Amino acid sequence: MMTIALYATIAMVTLAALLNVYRLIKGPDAPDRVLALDTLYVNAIALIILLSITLGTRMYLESALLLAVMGFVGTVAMAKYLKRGSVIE
Amino acid sequence: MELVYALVIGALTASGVYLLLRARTFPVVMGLTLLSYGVNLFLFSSGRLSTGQQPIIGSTTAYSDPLPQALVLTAIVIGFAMTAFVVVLSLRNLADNNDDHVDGARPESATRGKQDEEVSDK
Amino acid sequence: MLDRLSFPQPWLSLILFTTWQFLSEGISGASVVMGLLLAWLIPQITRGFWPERPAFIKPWRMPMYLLILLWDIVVASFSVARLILSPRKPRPVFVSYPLQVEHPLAISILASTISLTPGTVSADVSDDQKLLLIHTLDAEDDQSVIDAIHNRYEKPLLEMFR
Amino acid sequence: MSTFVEYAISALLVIGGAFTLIGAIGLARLPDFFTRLHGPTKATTLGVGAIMLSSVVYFSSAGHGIGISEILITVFLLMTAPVSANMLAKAAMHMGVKPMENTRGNPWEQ
Amino acid sequence: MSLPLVVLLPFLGAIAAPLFAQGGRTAIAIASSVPALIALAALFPHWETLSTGGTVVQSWEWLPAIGIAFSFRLDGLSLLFALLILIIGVLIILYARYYLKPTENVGKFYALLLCFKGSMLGIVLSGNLLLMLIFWELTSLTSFLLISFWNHKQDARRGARMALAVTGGGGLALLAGILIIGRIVGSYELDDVLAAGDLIKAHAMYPVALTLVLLGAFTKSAQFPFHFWLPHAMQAPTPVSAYLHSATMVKAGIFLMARLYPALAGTELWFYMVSFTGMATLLIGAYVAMFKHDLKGLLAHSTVSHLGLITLLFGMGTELAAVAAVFHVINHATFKASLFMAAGIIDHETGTRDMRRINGLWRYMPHTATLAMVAASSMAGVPLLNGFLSKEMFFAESLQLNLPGIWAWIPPIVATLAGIFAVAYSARFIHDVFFNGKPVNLPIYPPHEPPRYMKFPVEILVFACIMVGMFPAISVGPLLYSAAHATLGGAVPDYQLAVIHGFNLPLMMSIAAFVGGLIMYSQRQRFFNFHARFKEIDEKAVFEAVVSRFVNLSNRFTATLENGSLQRYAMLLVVSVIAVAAMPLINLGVFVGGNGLSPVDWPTAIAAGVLILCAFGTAAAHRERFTALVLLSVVGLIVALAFARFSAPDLAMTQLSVEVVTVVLLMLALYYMPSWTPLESSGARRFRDISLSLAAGVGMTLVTLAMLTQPFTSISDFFLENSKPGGGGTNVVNVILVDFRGFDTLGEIAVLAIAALGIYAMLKNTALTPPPGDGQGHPWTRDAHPLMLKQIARPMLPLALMISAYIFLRGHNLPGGGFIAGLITSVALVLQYIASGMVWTQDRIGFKYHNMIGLGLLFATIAGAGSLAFGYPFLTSTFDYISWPVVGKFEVASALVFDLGVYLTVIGATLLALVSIGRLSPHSAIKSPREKS
Amino acid sequence: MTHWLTAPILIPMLGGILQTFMGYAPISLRRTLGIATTALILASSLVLLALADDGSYRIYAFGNWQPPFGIVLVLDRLAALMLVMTSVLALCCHMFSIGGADEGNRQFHTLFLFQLMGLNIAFLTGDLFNLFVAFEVLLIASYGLLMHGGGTVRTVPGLHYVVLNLIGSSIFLISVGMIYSVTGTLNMADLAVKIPQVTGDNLNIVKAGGMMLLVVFALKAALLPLCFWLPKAYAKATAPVAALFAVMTKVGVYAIIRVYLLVFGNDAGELANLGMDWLFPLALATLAIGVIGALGADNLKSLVAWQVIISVGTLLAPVALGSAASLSAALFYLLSTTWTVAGLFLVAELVAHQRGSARDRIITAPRMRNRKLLGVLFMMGAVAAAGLPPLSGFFGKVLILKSVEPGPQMAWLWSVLLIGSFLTVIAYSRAGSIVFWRTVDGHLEQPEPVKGKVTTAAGTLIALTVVIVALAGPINRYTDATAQQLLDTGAYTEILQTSMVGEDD
Ligand code: NA
Ligand code: NA
Repeated sequence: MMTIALYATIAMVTLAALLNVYRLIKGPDAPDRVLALDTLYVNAIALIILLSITLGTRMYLESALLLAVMGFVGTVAMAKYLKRGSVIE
Repeated sequence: MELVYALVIGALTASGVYLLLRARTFPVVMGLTLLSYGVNLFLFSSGRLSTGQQPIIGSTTAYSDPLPQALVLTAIVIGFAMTAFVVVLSLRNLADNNDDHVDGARPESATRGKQDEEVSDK
Repeated sequence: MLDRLSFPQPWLSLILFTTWQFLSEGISGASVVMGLLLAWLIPQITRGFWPERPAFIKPWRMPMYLLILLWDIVVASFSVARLILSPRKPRPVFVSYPLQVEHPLAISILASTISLTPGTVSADVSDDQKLLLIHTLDAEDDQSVIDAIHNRYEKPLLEMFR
Repeated sequence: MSTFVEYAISALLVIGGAFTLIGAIGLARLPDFFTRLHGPTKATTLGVGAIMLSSVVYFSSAGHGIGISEILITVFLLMTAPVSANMLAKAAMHMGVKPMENTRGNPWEQ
Repeated sequence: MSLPLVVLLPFLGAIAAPLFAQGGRTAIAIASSVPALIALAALFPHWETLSTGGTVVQSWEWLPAIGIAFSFRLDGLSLLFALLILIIGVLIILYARYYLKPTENVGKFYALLLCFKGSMLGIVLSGNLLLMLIFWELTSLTSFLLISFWNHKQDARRGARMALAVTGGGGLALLAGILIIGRIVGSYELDDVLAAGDLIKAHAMYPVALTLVLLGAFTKSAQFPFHFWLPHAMQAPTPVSAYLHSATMVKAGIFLMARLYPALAGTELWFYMVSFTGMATLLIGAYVAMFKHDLKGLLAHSTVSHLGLITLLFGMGTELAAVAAVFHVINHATFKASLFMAAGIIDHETGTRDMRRINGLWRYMPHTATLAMVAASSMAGVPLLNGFLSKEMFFAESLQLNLPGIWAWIPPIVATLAGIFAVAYSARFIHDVFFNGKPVNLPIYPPHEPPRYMKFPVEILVFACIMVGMFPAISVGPLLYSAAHATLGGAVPDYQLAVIHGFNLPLMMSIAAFVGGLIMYSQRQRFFNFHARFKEIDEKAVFEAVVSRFVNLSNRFTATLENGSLQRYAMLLVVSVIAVAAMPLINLGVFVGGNGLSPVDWPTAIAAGVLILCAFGTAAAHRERFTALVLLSVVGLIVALAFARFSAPDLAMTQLSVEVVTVVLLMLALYYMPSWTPLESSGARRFRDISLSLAAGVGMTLVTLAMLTQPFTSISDFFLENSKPGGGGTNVVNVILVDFRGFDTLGEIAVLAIAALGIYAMLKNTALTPPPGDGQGHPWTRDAHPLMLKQIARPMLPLALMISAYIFLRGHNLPGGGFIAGLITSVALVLQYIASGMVWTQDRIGFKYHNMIGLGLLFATIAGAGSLAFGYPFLTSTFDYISWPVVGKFEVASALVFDLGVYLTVIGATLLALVSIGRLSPHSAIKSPREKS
Repeated sequence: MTHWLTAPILIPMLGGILQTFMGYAPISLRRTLGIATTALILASSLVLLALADDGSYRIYAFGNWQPPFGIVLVLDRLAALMLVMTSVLALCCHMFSIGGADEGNRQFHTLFLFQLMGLNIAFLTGDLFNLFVAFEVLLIASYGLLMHGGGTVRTVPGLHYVVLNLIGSSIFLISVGMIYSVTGTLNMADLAVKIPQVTGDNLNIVKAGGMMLLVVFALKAALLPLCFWLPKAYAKATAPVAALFAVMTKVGVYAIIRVYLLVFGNDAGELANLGMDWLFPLALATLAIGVIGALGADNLKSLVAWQVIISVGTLLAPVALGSAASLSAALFYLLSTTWTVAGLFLVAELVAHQRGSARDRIITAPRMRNRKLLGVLFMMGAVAAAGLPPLSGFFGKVLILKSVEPGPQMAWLWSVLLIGSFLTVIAYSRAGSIVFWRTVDGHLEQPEPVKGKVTTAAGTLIALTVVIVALAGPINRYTDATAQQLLDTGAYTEILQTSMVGEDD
């Protein structure tokens, strides 16, 4: 039961990631791409959690935490670059 | 799995090398980054691939080879330091030559925009 | 000097201490000591980053606000999901929302709330912090959006921050 | 692990997966940048939140204790998603990204 | 001890002489003469041994590995040369006293002259071939400096360089020749080499060795076709020409042939190479001398000719010819040195050396004229003078050559022809200078006799010419015998040193030469006209042209190769790697090794697909830089996921954190750069690059595949077993980093620290103007620090610090550690910079990153050094479980201190790097108008 | 296990750390401490030389972990020789730099000392991956040093240098991965034990890895065709840095000697003498290219930079031959050429300083100050570099010439080396005659006269060429012994049996 749900979820998240990649490549504008990247990070968090559940280990949860932090900072930096140019000034 | 992994490394190497051979600093830096991704994955896999065998004693029954992981961790950090340096060097290049060509300012770059012009190999 | 040794941000220290106990997988002597140490040390290190004390007047209202918000997020997600999946084209609108809260933190909380709830995203705050630009995914008219936000979220915030 | 827990985990997983997917579909098929902004900020955040919750339930029921990491991640995502969206919206407005035709109102000058 | 002393004395004198420069020219001349006088005294006691054909060897070990020893050897031949060098040397010193002007750098001159003398003595007294070679090249170097003594003159510089190139180059050939001889004989000691003549001549390498040695000898002795340097060396001050280019240095080549005569001579090869070279040189030198209007030029070419004569004599290979050669060495040295000095006097007194202007000097300087005329007569071969004697012997020997048929006539004809020219140019020297009407437009007029003692050296030498010419047996007989004995390595043939041997064929040849020469001189105008039809080759110009042609070619060649194109260099590197790796990879028997392939799961495959897509996408979209950067980020993200997927949580976390810092860094740079790359590569270039890239990619794919499927054992079991009991941690990767291989980590944080410091230094004074707006022309927004971002950034800092602490503390046992914790803290701080700006954040961070880096490195080092106190090696870790009341049991590990060092260094370095770039921004010091304080 | 082995690493490390804290300390203090640190490094290197001269291997196991598991430092004659050579050079360069070249960058002394640390790790380490780390340490410091001194001229060459070396680092890692993936170890001694046992397709993997590693070392050593980055980078660097860089290519040479004699040496079975048949012709070609470059050089520093390439070719040819005699000859020449070239860089800088806008370009200029002193130094350096007697270069070349056995290799080596020397003589005499003698009338803005310590530093390096001649006997005995030791790989692998502290023997 749970296994099926797990695999279904993995499939859905993977598909979601693929759709994000589609947007990322298609654009058309830079903000679209950054948004897609940001979403991809969030999808990656989900994938890491799913991996942890699949493996039954908590060893990868901190990776997910870091994904959240880094994804955010990356997005913010990119957005700031797009409108302001200098990320750190 | 091994084939997929090998293809990934091949793709990273190929695209990295292609960018390394470009004439502007920024693509070259990106090429170095891609190449180092490939290299890190390669070095990592020299201990072979495994799933869920993180080398944390007690967390699992079999462990993957921890040594390449430690090596790659070192390589990542060193690679970061080097990338940072080369990025800054590119900025210096830009500042000094008012151009981001890898060979500095070239007379030809006055006519920038002229496409399909061989700039660097004259 | 004494100030140097105190807990400049008691709330922060409390949060840090509590979180640490969770992080350390079970409360033990070591985790308490370490938690106390961090709860003291981190606010000390970061004190420069909190130039002004947060102007919370009634912080106890916050949990209620958050619960409402959480519920709305769930609802929001369903409605957005429906919109996304429906073949109908959305009718988006940019709304300029007149802000009544003044504290920057309050504005940020409101803007975040708006972004997390049905069909609205805070796109920008005006320079003078009097207007909030909201992009609404699908709305009939501006005023209904403004009223809904004001009644459901800004009012409680106005009470908390004054 | 009791059947109930297993059901709960499964449900949370599927809900999470579904929302994540819906967020991505939104991102993929909504017509302009500003509408696309809505999918990830809400649906995806919730979707990942649900998956987190399933993880918390799973590991606590498996005797690993309550994982603070997942909760931290969720809180973190909820806090940051609006800011990311705000920053991206500002960037898009600055770059003059066109809203879809039938949008009423105008983005601000940046 | 006496022999090395003889060599050493001039060098000591060279050091001492300049000290006397203050005391005037006389003082320094006297000081410079002393070494020679002592040396003569030192040589004198050996005469008894030498006169009976003995040798004196004094030897000390030096470098047995090379075969070189401080070995000195005196026999008749070396004595003869040593005497020439020493005696003429003293005369030259005396002469130079008057020749040089007081304003000139007399000290340097004498020092160099003495160095040269020492080197020359070294050549003739060396008992070891390699030692001799050292002195040989030293003469090249010192003569280079002497010729260019007046280095403000272009001709002097060029002449000197030409001499150095030819003689120094010849020396290198000689070196090779000597090394071969040494290899054949097994020793470089002269005694051994001279005793091994048959062995050498029978050896397969003999032709090579001979050719190389002769190359050395011929270049030094200005033999055709290397003769051209000598006339141009005449740019030297006349004492130098007189000494080096008549008496000593050019004789070094002759000496070498004489020295190695027993070892190398007596074969057909020797005969043809040496005698034909000598013959050509003899004739060409004599011919050209005739047409030189420059007094020293005439003498120089005459010298070439006489050197050819001596060479020819050695080449003949008969014992008598060798005796004649040795004899002519003495004679030529005496008359030619005196002629050079006379020419110097004339130059000195008239201010020119052009014979077309110098006429009728007999009236002005009869004394000098007499001396010069005697010496010139000796050069011409007039009887009763020493030149006649050796020339007669030469003519006699030219008739003895056993050449087949008509060829037998060639040597005597050439000899006679050369004799005719010699008489003609000698006649010219006498007539054209001292008679032939009145002087024309002399720079110094009227000329008169030089100072008394300037003529003294000439007088001595001319006296020697006469004495030898009239009483050969008494004056020079014993010396010649002993020298000939040494040259031939034993048996000396019967020869008679008589003034005249009766009316024989050689005398006829002499008479013919004499008559022919006088006729030729009287008809000189015709010859001059004939000669003028040929374009005169200026060897110096040719040499310069060749050199500068070479330089230009080299310049262009290197400019083509070393064209300053990074693309070229990188391509060469890539091609090299592909080239060397291709062979083994092509030989791979199977691409999939013994372990086979493991199954693929779809999410991994899809992630891999996305990675590949985005990697290629980055390359394809690289011209649109921001897009490429986003694609690159996706690649980085998936790489991190891959680490997690394949059991490396620490790597995943590190990769994630590094990734975001890198992206921030790249955007910081991109701000100043064009956001778009122009299309610069041609289609062909891109095709080439794509091919190379694909080759590299395919290669890596094959290697990876082969590698991953091979069975494998490694040393890692040790780490897994000892991590907990030995290192005190369950996270084996972390224990490797801080303990098993902590030294790597120390190096790695050093790299990080140095990079940051380097970046800081590099950007210190860099000025960059950012574009006013983005790529599409939108001006940048004024909103530097958005409200929402600022509000969220602040609570994130304490939160992140706590997470850092968490990650740091658990690192030894669970995924995490100092690196990752450090990167999290850094990123949290970077967020502050992004949100609130440089000034705001900097004000609130209470430390300098430099100090933080230093502190981090210090912590790591101290943690490592702690174990030294207990006698354990650096970086030996220790850990213990301490039980405290209330607190309970917890682990204390020294490795944690090490990791703390890592943590601090990472923060300091990362932020120093980023902030250094951020500081470039023109806004960094200015608060945005939207900023509220 | 003597702690002395760590001294050449820990001394610069601590000195460097101290310097990081002292960014704003008075320059005189920084200089004093910097020089003192370098002097201590020299002293410790001399101690190690004395230790190594007994011909045994000494190891230092970091963390007290038995090799091959932990990282070990291995001291043998070669390592000690490299250490002493480097620290002598470093002391002179450091002396020179405090004449003013260290100004304008507060981190100069830090970078300088870290560079020494990296070099010394590279010479001492017995671990392949740690060698990579050492390379990175010394490279990153060298990048910083290369860019030291501001100005725009060194940016582009610096960029090229950095990018190429970064590619090189990637290749290094790939090679390490390939070798590890087959042997499962990183310790060089352990590799020497395991490589001969490799069979099948693994052989090809290791072979490819080994060859790629050779490319990396060749890049560091500036072997053809990977040498073209060097001339401009060196010629444009600040003098003391360029002089210190004289040792950088030698690190590549050292690595080739170390790794290829030990790991792929005579006893490596199927992989014995890997790559050496490539190395020999390439070395000779490098020599030839270097000579051509030297002939075409238009300034003194370029000339000397090409001399670096000449030296590399001259060094690697006998290394490729691999006999005891040729190795010994190469090591002797290594010592000589490194110091000479460094001295020439310093002299070139002094010349440039005296000649106004003409700098060190090989063109006519007004007569310079200190012409005699500089001329003598240049001439001595040139004589030594060109390999003319009586200076040390000559003995090095003679040893090399003598070491090769008759045959085609001898013909090639002799021809290229001797003709190369001949052309080098022409290049130097031409350059020297133009720079020092060919003057035009004119007035030079008189620069300050050369400072004593600067001249001393340059003079010392040049004078060392005489010292080498004087000590040629002992030095040659040492290099002979070193070559013997290098060829006896069995003795090296015994370090794996060393007992750790606290263990019973
Ligand atoms: Na909303
Ligand atoms: Na005349």
